Amino acid sequence: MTDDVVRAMIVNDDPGPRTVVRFAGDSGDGIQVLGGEFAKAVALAHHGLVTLPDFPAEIRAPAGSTFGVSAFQIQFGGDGVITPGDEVDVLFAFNPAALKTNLDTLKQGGLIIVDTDAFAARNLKRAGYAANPLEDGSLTGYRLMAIGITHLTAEAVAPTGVGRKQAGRAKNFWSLGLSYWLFGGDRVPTIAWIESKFSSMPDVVASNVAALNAGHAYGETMELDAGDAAHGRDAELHHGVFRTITGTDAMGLGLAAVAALSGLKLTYCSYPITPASALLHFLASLKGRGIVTFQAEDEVAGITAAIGASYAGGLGISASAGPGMALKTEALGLAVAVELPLLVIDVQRAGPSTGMPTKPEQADLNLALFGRHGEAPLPVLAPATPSECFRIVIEAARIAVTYMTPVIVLSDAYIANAAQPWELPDLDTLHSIAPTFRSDPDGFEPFTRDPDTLARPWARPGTPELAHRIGGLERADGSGNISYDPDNHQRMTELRAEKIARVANAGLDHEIGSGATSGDLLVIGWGSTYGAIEDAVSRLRRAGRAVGHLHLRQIWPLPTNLGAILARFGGVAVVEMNQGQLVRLIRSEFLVDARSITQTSGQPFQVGTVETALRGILDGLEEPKSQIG
Amino acid sequence: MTDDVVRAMIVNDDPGPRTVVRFAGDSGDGIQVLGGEFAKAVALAHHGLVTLPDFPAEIRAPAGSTFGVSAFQIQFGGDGVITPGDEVDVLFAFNPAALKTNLDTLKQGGLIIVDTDAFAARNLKRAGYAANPLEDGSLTGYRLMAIGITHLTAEAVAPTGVGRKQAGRAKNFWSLGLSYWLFGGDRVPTIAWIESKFSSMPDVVASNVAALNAGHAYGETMELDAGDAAHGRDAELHHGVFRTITGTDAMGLGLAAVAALSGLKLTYCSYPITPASALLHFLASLKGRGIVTFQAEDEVAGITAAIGASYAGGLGISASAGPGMALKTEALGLAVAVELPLLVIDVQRAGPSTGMPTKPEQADLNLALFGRHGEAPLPVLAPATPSECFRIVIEAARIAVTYMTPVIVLSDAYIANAAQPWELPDLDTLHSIAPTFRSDPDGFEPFTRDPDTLARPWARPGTPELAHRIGGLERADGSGNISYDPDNHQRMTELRAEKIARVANAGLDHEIGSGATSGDLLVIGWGSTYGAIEDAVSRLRRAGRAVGHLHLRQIWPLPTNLGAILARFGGVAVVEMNQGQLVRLIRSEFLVDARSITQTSGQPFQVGTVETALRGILDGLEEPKSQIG
Amino acid sequence: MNRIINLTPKDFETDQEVRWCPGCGDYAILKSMRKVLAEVGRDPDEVVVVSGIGCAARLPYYLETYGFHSIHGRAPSLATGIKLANPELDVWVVGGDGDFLAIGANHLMHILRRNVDVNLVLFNNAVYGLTKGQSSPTSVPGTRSPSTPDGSVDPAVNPAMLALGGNGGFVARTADTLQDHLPEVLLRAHGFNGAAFVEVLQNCIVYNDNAFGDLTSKKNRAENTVIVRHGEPMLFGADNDRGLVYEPVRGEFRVTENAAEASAHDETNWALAAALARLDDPAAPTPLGVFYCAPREDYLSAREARIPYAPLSLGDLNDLLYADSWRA
Amino acid sequence: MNRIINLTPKDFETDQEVRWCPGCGDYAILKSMRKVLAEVGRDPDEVVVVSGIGCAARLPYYLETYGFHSIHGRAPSLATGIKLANPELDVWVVGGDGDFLAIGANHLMHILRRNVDVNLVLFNNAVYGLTKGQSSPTSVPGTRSPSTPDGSVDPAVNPAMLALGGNGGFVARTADTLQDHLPEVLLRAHGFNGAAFVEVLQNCIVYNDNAFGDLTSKKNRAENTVIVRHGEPMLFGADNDRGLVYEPVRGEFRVTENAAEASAHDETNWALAAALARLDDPAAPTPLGVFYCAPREDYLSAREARIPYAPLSLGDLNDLLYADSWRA
Ligand SMILES: Cc1ncc(C[n+]2csc(CCOP(=O)(O)OP(=O)(O)O)c2C)c(N)n1
Ligand SMILES: Cc1ncc(C[n+]2csc(CCOP(=O)(O)OP(=O)(O)O)c2C)c(N)n1
Ligand code: SF4
Ligand code: SF4
Ligand SMILES: [Mg+2]
Ligand SMILES: [Mg+2]
Repeated sequence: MTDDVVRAMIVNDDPGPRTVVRFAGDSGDGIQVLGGEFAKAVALAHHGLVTLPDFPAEIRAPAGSTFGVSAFQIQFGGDGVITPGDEVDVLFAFNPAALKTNLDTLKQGGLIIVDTDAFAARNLKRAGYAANPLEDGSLTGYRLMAIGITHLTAEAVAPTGVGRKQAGRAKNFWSLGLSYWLFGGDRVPTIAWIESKFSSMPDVVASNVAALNAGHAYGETMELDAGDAAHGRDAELHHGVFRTITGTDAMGLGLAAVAALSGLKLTYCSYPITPASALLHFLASLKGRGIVTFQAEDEVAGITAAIGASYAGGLGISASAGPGMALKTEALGLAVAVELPLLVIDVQRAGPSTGMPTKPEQADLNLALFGRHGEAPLPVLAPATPSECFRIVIEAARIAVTYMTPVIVLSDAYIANAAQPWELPDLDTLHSIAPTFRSDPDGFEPFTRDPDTLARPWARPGTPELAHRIGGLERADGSGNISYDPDNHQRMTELRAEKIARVANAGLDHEIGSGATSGDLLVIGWGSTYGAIEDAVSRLRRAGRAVGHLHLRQIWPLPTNLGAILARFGGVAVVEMNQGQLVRLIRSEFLVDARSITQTSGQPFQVGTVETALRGILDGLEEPKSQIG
Repeated sequence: MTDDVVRAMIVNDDPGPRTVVRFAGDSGDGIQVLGGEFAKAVALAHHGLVTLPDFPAEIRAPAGSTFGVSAFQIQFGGDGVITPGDEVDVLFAFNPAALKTNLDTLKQGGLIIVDTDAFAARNLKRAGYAANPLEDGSLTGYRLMAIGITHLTAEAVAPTGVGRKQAGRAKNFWSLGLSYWLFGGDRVPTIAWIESKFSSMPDVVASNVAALNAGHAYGETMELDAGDAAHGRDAELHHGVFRTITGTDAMGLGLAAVAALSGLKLTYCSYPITPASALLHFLASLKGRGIVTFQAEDEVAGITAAIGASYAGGLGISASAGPGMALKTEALGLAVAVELPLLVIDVQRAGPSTGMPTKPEQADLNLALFGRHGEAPLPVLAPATPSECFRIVIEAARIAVTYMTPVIVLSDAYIANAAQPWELPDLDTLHSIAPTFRSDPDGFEPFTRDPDTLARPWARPGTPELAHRIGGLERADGSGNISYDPDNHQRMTELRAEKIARVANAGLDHEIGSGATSGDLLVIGWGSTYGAIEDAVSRLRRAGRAVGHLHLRQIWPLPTNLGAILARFGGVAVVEMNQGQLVRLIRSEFLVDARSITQTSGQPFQVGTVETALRGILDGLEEPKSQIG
Repeated sequence: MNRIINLTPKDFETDQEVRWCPGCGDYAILKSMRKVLAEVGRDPDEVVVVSGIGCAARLPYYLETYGFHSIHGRAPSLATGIKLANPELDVWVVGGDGDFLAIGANHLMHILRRNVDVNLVLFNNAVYGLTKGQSSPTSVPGTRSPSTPDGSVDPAVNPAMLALGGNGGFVARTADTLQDHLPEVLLRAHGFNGAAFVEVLQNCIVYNDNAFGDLTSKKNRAENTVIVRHGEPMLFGADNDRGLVYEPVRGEFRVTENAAEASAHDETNWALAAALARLDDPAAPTPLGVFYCAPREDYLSAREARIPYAPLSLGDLNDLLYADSWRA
Repeated sequence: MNRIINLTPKDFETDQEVRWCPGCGDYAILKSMRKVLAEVGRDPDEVVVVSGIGCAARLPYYLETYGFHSIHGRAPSLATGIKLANPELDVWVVGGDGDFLAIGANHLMHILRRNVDVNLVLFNNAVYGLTKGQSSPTSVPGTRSPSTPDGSVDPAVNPAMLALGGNGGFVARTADTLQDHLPEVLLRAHGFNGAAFVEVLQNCIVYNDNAFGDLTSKKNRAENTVIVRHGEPMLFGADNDRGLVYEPVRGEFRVTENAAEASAHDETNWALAAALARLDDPAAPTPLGVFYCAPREDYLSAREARIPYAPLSLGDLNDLLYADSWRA
């Protein structure tokens, strides 16, 4: 990071109009399809958006149960939309359980749309309602649109002649049609998608399209209006070519880009685990183009196979989540010791132990930084947003190959699943990754170093006359032979540390901040807290507070001028979804009394939570350094 | 730690006379037996001592090779002996390779005792000597006692009629006899030991005893004199009952004490690894008394079996070194999550990866503190000396059982192998460890907590009406049922952290410091650096510097009044055998500019190294707070 | 201690709602487990059910006994530790094919060879259920799954054969919905004094429906399975009119239409057991039953015989401490 | 690329001093490995030797090829990764009984079932050499060691049997100092297109001397071992005058003094192979040789056939990226 970057800190003054919609229903109701299609339509209408699915933990829970509720939230508006939204403007509740478990997300005065047909005695009981909430007055304070979605759908699809089961399944498309009416949205692309998706089942196509149209017509005929809640459609994204992307897909595409940019055979070796498996699925779907995927027998086999692949001249990659990451620690030490490139991706979830596998947390930072025996330093990067996963893995690969080092990338369950529009990069702007394989036998030794990067040579088996041995026992500087020499061990330990320290010079030239470039409080974040912090800081800026936001993409080594930036602010606060892990690093490195704002509920931060906490710190700061106008 | 402890900081003014002897020879020369017996005799002569074996890395290297040299160092004198000594006063070199690889340990003007018979052409060549160092003048600057030990031994044992092979093996006893003459030492106990050890081989007894006596007689007859180098025998230990003990044995006895004090069935489940295996061997030798030992198929099986044992109402213990510790991280998270007592002992060795398995390092502290996924805090203890291993494991067990938590104990290869006299504890002073097993079914829930310790109840399977389920998925506060509730996860995360924080109140009432109680510089150490730091600080104190030494036995949670103590000193330095791990914690916790003195050579610190580094810091301190007289 | 005399399956229900997918084979296994536990009649407070992670591994939460839902693959080692600390407990270990045969196969093998007295129940659905359908070590090559969209490549592990090769003393196979045979086999496993391994073919209706074909429907069960019992001829078919003839030279079987010709099962014959475990022929039925049962000393008894555990008294400790002491 | 035509064992010596204990059986295995590598004639720069940790695992440092001395137990997975990245390399995996059968048995089993084309050489000395003599998974019960001073309790693993049970396609056994047979078996393993498993009985002179009895001395070798070869009668004894008769029903053998009666070995017969692997009778010789060899497609070829790897061009990347894009 350079000072230019700090100069580039921008003031995000006007967030523009936004709308938050949340669809909630039974696992079997097709909520995720509904949400996904709605998001696509919103995107095609040129709105900025962030979506967040909220799956049940169970694979398939009994219908109508509270733990079987599946939800999908979307905030949309213009460029300024960077979170899925704290409070919901419009809640679709397809059954009592969905209403019960999601009502607290709705803002006061918000709009509830329910399928009245689902509010029958049995479902009410399953959800734990003693009385029908639609009738007992408990929803006063909200606006209610009570619609018999199930029977309206049944009526609409009746002409297509499909059976009752399929008719029931079309409910989500009926609701999608209604949503298009309420919030804007073009049915044509959705119809095209339905046609291609169900091409082998013409009656399904017919019924879904009929439902979609009927829902739209219903809204039109009844002149339904979401009122203020629809203001998001009044804002637009800036011009450009976009696609909507989740963190998982962006990361997968980033790895594909690494393959294309480097020419290396990417060798992705992993063991399934939530929420990392989706990346394996994405890469497997590439069918061997650029990337070989290997489902190993466990996480240790995954990472050691990846190390083997890197030794053989591929680029080994392994991904996991907490429990699996923990199992990789021994082998990570080997990768550090033998100095081979390697990417290890941790899609963090709530811990400790099995914890809450589907919920995000940022509590593996310590593990990434410090979770190896012996002195085994390595770079740690973290994407701030779903789309940023793309360039972060490219940077990680570049560092790994340039410095001959394993690199850890910390994502989380929120980034992996959330989606946002991503302005597609111009491929010409992506720098190639140029691994230099040693071929010259003259003077070759496996542990001599490049004077700049301190990287050792990468000598692929199969290269004539470079046969050599590497291993986990301490290696003699230069020859790599086993050495117990005290001076050698001291030197090698220092060299390994110095090599990683030099990665700070690699220049991750991201814009990494916004808000004030000096002032009362610098808010530091990393990873998926980006949106919540940025929105909170914007609000405080608009309220006249001299607050800056610095979001670290590279956590180790820290940017070289970070100390200088910190010095420009009266105080420092670190916001993270753990009990205070980055803050410890900032405090020890810079001896600043950095304050810690944390949350470990398995939920992403809400903007309001961060804002309130920051206000508290600002109010407590003894001598505000400055006030901005 | 309480303030009383700080008041108890003592000034160690006069170290008294000391001698450092080092025996070095081929692996086959019986050096460790020689050293061990010499140490016993020195102890029986009431001297304080510290010994340090220096094994070759190879199991059995070719005779005469430099990498097959085995050495044993001992420093002896009075109470003040707390390290094996920086510089050697007297070096026994039984062959050229031993001379070659050990000469640099000898101080200028020191005494070399060599077996001239071993300095034949073949051995010289093996050791890489072009010329005979005994003759080429390269040893000027040292005193040389050149003795034909091999043939003198052969002559001495000839009357016993043993063969050449056994005669060759008696060399070490001949040298032991000579050592007794030079430094004092009673042959009677050694003879008794020989007789019992080789009771089934009378000719071996006879030849060894003959050699012992002959060596002694040789010294007497030739009126050999070690001169100043023998001054150690002029000092004595204070009165008391002692035994000489290594860290491994002290730890084993400590665990035996846990068994006796708690009545728990200790279940020690481990996988062999250097230097931790010796503890398994010690415990296995107890033959099932109080402790069951289980050699698992790997480290993961070791720790999970230990967790199972604790669940079943035993006390699970697992020990390993770096690579194996790394493999235990996932399961440690489980133990934190389900809140079961567990001891995990890490006998640290030089890393990363396989590193240098026989060499000490303190670079697993980060792993112990932070090496788990999710927020998984647990207490970390570290013994400062070999004998202290005894009480540290007792404390660790007490904490584990009282707080229902896994506890990590960090030892290292130096502490494990070094020996020192240990004043035996009065058993009556050892407090019993009283596990409270839940038996009352009334109101039982597995995750309700003791209001003081926040410990959950320990309900052994087999207890009537307490059947319950625990697991790694987040547990509902109280019932322990699976819970994805955000508030519950937040609360449980905080409760787990708070429980461990309260261990700071448990009061590890060790004397933990010496030197000044306030002044210019507080030197903080942990683990096996104790002796080197203490001696270095003593020297500085004698040189009039206001320096204190605080040695942490409990690294997490930190003592509650540590901040207050730090505040009394102008500066803080942390000395550790890594690249600065504890110092990071001290800096982040207390925002003091603690300086870091580190070494990662696989060798323990020398007193002189620490002293020099501290002097450097003292000289650099801008405003000395005070000067003491 | 036998406080409860008459147990019923209901006594083993917990207050936790069972959360498998509707139609999952795990329900049937749970039902059988409750039935067997009731029939065994061991005080539920002396029973411990240990599991790793996976759909199958949720089972302990649904059994009113002591239970430990641990981490993926490690249930066998946890169970070994439980037995080491308290050999008296009645320990069951349950898990899926990922749990037992991918990450945990090593621990499985070692608990089998040690012959720790536990009952190991593998829920083999040939898929990773909990993580949403990836292929597993028992998936047949060609299996399409999210991680193998073009079909898996890896040849499968044969669980019963692995257990036999790993020196297991009791190896059996059954299927989820066989509510007569499953409890019968579980009871036999419980009666075995050592590590008893039971593979239960289990249907994952969501991710791998019908993976083992139709073994359990009334209609096809008789033709598609052969239930082997010690000493009895290996017959199958609607009227028990067909049989297996053991062709020992290559450890193979021939289907015969002449029931009288069928070979008798001998569960003490390892070679025959291995042949049954390996039989995988579309033209032959799937063998179920106790393939192998060779009683030998269990691990804890063998340990106790060699190194009997005894508490350590303070006097013993004193002796240990003062063993090599001297007075200065 | 075949730069070197005539290789000799000497070409495979490195500049590193061999550091096993004098008299260790590992020297003999090293010698055979060099001989076989020379005979195979593969360019040493296309050979990779991978190992875990242990005395055995030091081997790569003594072979002038590419080598990776990795971490304990994980050499099979490392080797799998090497083959995934470059299927052309000739990969050997070596390790001890702790490495392969304690911490690493799971990876061993999985590389065998996948049939990754590597040669796995187990140095079985029935002890943990490097860590100074603890009992290992192949130690016979009753073994006294520092960790089992009163004798070990755990029944042993039979490596060849485990490999057979784990769906290994090539399983053989030989012994360290048989400088005729060891290279013969290693050559066969090398010729096998898949994961070839060779158990080498290896003497640890320091910690477990003579663990396998006298198999290799000129005097006793003929009586104490039987070398089986495909299609040949299983004969042994000084004058090949004794033999083994296969009793297939229980997978057992009978020693015969009538050589003509001896059964012929059939390495394609799994049942016979298992019987040989299991034969452990003081009255019978120890079987050595290729017990089982059942060629099948190797893992990398099967993968390549199903999901051929192709580099990803920038054009492909462009297509992937812009697939679902729209212009705002
Ligand atoms: C160390 C670790 N790795 C991976 C996972 C993710 N995971 C949970 S269950 C499972 C496998 C599930 O398959 P199986 O054992 O066959 O059980 P099933 O769900 O099919 O019953 C995996 C890979 C985990 N929880 N922990
Ligand atoms: C993770 C890990 N655990 C344990 C060890 C210690 N260790 C090194 S080698 C070894 C076993 C050696 O036995 P074996 O594999 O049979 O090889 P041998 O020395 O007998 O040839 C062990 C336990 C280690 N290096 N790493
Ligand atoms: S995913 Fe499959 S195994 Fe898991 S509960 Fe559902 S049906 Fe059963
Ligand atoms: S300890 Fe045993 S296996 Fe290891 S080198 Fe020595 S003799 Fe060989
Ligand atoms: Mg499964
Ligand atoms: Mg071995």
